[in-house]
Amino acid sequence: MSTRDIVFIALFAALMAVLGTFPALQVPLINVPITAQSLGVMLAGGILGARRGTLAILLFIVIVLAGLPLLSGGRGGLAVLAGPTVGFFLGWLPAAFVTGALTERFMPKLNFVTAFLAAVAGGIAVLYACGIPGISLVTGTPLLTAAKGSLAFIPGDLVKAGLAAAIIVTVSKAYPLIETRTARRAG
Amino acid sequence: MIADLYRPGASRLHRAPAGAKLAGLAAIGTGLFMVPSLPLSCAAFAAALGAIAAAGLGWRFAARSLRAALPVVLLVAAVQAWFAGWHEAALYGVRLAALLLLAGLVTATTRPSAIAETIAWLLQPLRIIGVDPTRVGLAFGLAVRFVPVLASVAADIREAQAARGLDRSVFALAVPLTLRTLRMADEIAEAIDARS
Amino acid sequence: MIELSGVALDRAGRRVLSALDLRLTERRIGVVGANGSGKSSFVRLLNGLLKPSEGAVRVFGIETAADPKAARRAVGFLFQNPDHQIVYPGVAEDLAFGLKNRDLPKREIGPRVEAALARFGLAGFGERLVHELSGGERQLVALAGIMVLEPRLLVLDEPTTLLDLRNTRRVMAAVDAADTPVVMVTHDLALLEGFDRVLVFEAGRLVCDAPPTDALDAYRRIAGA
Amino acid sequence: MIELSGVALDRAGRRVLSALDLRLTERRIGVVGANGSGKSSFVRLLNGLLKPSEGAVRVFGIETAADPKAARRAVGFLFQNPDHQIVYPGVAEDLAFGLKNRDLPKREIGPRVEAALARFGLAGFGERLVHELSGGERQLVALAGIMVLEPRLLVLDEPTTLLDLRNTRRVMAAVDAADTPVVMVTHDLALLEGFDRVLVFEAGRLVCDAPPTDALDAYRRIAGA
Ligand SMILES: Nc1ncnc2c1ncn2[C@@H]1O[C@H](COP(=O)(O)OP(=O)(O)OP(=O)(O)O)[C@@H](O)[C@H]1O
Ligand SMILES: Nc1ncnc2c1ncn2[C@@H]1O[C@H](COP(=O)(O)OP(=O)(O)OP(=O)(O)O)[C@@H](O)[C@H]1O
Ligand SMILES: O=C(O)CCCC[C@@H]1SC[C@@H]2NC(=O)N[C@@H]21
Ligand SMILES: [Mg+2]
Ligand SMILES: [Mg+2]
Repeated sequence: MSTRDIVFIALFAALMAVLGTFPALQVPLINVPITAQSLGVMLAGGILGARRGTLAILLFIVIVLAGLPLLSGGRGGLAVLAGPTVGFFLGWLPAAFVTGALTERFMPKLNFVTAFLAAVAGGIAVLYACGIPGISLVTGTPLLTAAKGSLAFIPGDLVKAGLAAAIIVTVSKAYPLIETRTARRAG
Repeated sequence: MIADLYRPGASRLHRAPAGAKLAGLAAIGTGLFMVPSLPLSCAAFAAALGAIAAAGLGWRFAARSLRAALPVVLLVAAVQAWFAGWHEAALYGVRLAALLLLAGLVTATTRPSAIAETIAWLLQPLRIIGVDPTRVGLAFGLAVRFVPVLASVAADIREAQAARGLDRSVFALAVPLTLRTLRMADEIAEAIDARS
Repeated sequence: MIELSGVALDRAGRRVLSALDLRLTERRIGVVGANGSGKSSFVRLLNGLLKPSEGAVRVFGIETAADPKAARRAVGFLFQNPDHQIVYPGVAEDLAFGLKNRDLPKREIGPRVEAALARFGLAGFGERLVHELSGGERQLVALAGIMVLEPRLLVLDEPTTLLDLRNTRRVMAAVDAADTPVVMVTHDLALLEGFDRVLVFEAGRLVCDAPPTDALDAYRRIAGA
Repeated sequence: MIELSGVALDRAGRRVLSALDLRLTERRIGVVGANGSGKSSFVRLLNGLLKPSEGAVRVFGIETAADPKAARRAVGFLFQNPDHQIVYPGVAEDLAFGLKNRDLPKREIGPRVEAALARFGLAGFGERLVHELSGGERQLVALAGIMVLEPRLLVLDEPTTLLDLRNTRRVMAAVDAADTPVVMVTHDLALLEGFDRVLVFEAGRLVCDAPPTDALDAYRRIAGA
């Protein structure tokens, strides 16, 4: 991995931290916040690609677990692993990976629709599949209740996916990180 | 607020080894969950306030950390009050507040480069699967350094756009922010290579 | 055109500008001073990006604190780094962006964008990508993006620092050709030749207000050169 | 000290430098030219950040393509924007960064950092946070971070563009005091007074190589001034 990759990874981990300072809304039933950080997960995958995007999230997760208070509301430390958000928190990894992998697949012809699909597949489908079982595992809430409670995230996450798609498409035109990589590999 | 994750100083806490501070934080966190006792959590909370004073960070620091965390703490307490009663509510609320203060304290008194070294040291075993721990440490230090940079670049851009008659558009903020910081990252990578 | 009466400004609890009483009516006004002396803060008062902590700033009779939106419409602002100002990757779409914010009907936008590009020597650049342009071309795009909004006053905060001789000259020629009055902050004293009036700031105070030669002498003296 | 033989450089499939044959032995060497003419690419060849597509670059006898690590150790590189080269948020820890990369024993690092800070008028800044310093102070920190590594040659790519008169002078004084030879890219022609030799680039070619007065005349002519 080049120094450049490392800097990009650190940059998106920092972006996650900044997004954590936006005010977050706690969803009562399941005690998981609506947060801007899920937007960061989609962007990491969609802009950096699967490998670097996942590593950026991994770096952020390690930093949080090491104790830095970077989750919304200033939370951090190992206690996160015992909280109701643990499924989402760890699910950010496969979420970024899937968004990144799909974006790479669509790459030379990426457009708003395909970018949106990639963001939804990773940042909603895969993420909720990790997050909902997490809630019921930690709190003992029945799966169905956890799923119902998580419906509250859907509108926000759709907006974030739309926003992420627009940003990913625009950035990929102006500063094509993923394309350069595949082009280099081919050439 | 996030710009001062780390506050320089010369207190004993500042000088204590990063590894010890992180281990202490992890131990206290785990301990408070394994022994769910209200007096113990209150003691931890008081100790955290005392340590903040001893580190010379002042009551403003404590107030700011708590204010940021207050909504979460109150909500966690309220949920517990509803389902499990007042005692549990107090336990959950105080314990969370104590841990948040301690986490903020460790971060504020530990140089990013020291945390980076500790993480690099912890990851030594991963060498066998091809991970270079010093690179991970570097990534860590850079991430902490980028947080205030991102915040100030975002402020510059927001200002430039307000001047163009645009008050609130996340898209219009995010695109230049991403482009500018990606370009910056490219140059930083060069600068790091030039110094290694 | 610009009137400051009894203006002081605090930022983050510190006084960064104090005791400003000024009436500016000249066509070309320069602003110089050390890093941190308050130049950027001063020009940001002019379009309501910052509000005075004391006193009042009036631009064409608009009090900026009372109606910052109107002030921003009246004042076009160009920053040091064009990358901050340019939102879209395509040149034409970026110029159109500002006009859309003003709720202009669609059929008027195209022609106005074309006209602005032509005026800044950027005809044919409409479909180019901004990131493939040179620094000077980017700064011209940013300038066009502001002038297309037809401001009544142009404010420039160090617009040429990233540019070479040729590009600096291109941007300055475009600025010269503007028929609006101009207020320009710069560290490049040579650019202020031919200006009508130069303000020198030091530690938040206006320490000299004179024609270029005198003002620049004063500035050089303060800087110890 | 520096030797280029038959050097050409392609970037992204385009030739950005061609036909360079040079021997540089002077103590103070300036590099000027338009935006995009290849100045930054040229100086990046000197420490192996870029490798020539044709020919060879030798610095103190080290061939940069063959041993870029040794080339980087010999050459200290200062960039335009200090924010892009300071790795850690604290001044002292940033200076220590390069030394740690060189595997210096811990007890030697502290004193060397202190000495470097003192040399650049930054004594007492060790515990300050970089993002709270002024632009000029930041650039001095960046310079100290490079000089602490004791390079044999100092390469500067537009180190003063973001600075005012006073800060520019501080940085240039620090550069002047360096006993290593210096190669400096700049758009500020006044800074090249007293240099031994100036290279003018245009469209990837070296079009003039002369003492400052002649070279700057040539550059001004090319720029059409
Ligand atoms: N966003 C901000 N918040 C708080 N203080 C600020 C902010 N921006 C600038 N300042 C402070 O205000 C003072 C004046 O800053 P200003 O940016 O107006 O100076 P300047 O003359 O434009 O400097 P430069 O030549 O470096 O651009 C400085 O002391 C600076 O630290
Ligand atoms: N990372 C890059 N990839 C591909 N091409 C590049 C890259 N960087 C620069 N170039 C191209 O190489 C040429 C020379 O660029 P260089 O940065 O060396 O110019 P410069 O003389 O330093 O210009 P400036 O005064 O704007 O800094 C330009 O045409 C530029 O577009
Ligand atoms: O802060 C944490 O501990 C993790 C929060 C996870 C929140 C999840 S991410 C997907 C879903 N969408 C939201 O807005 N919030 C949840
Ligand atoms: Mg300024
Ligand atoms: Mg350059």
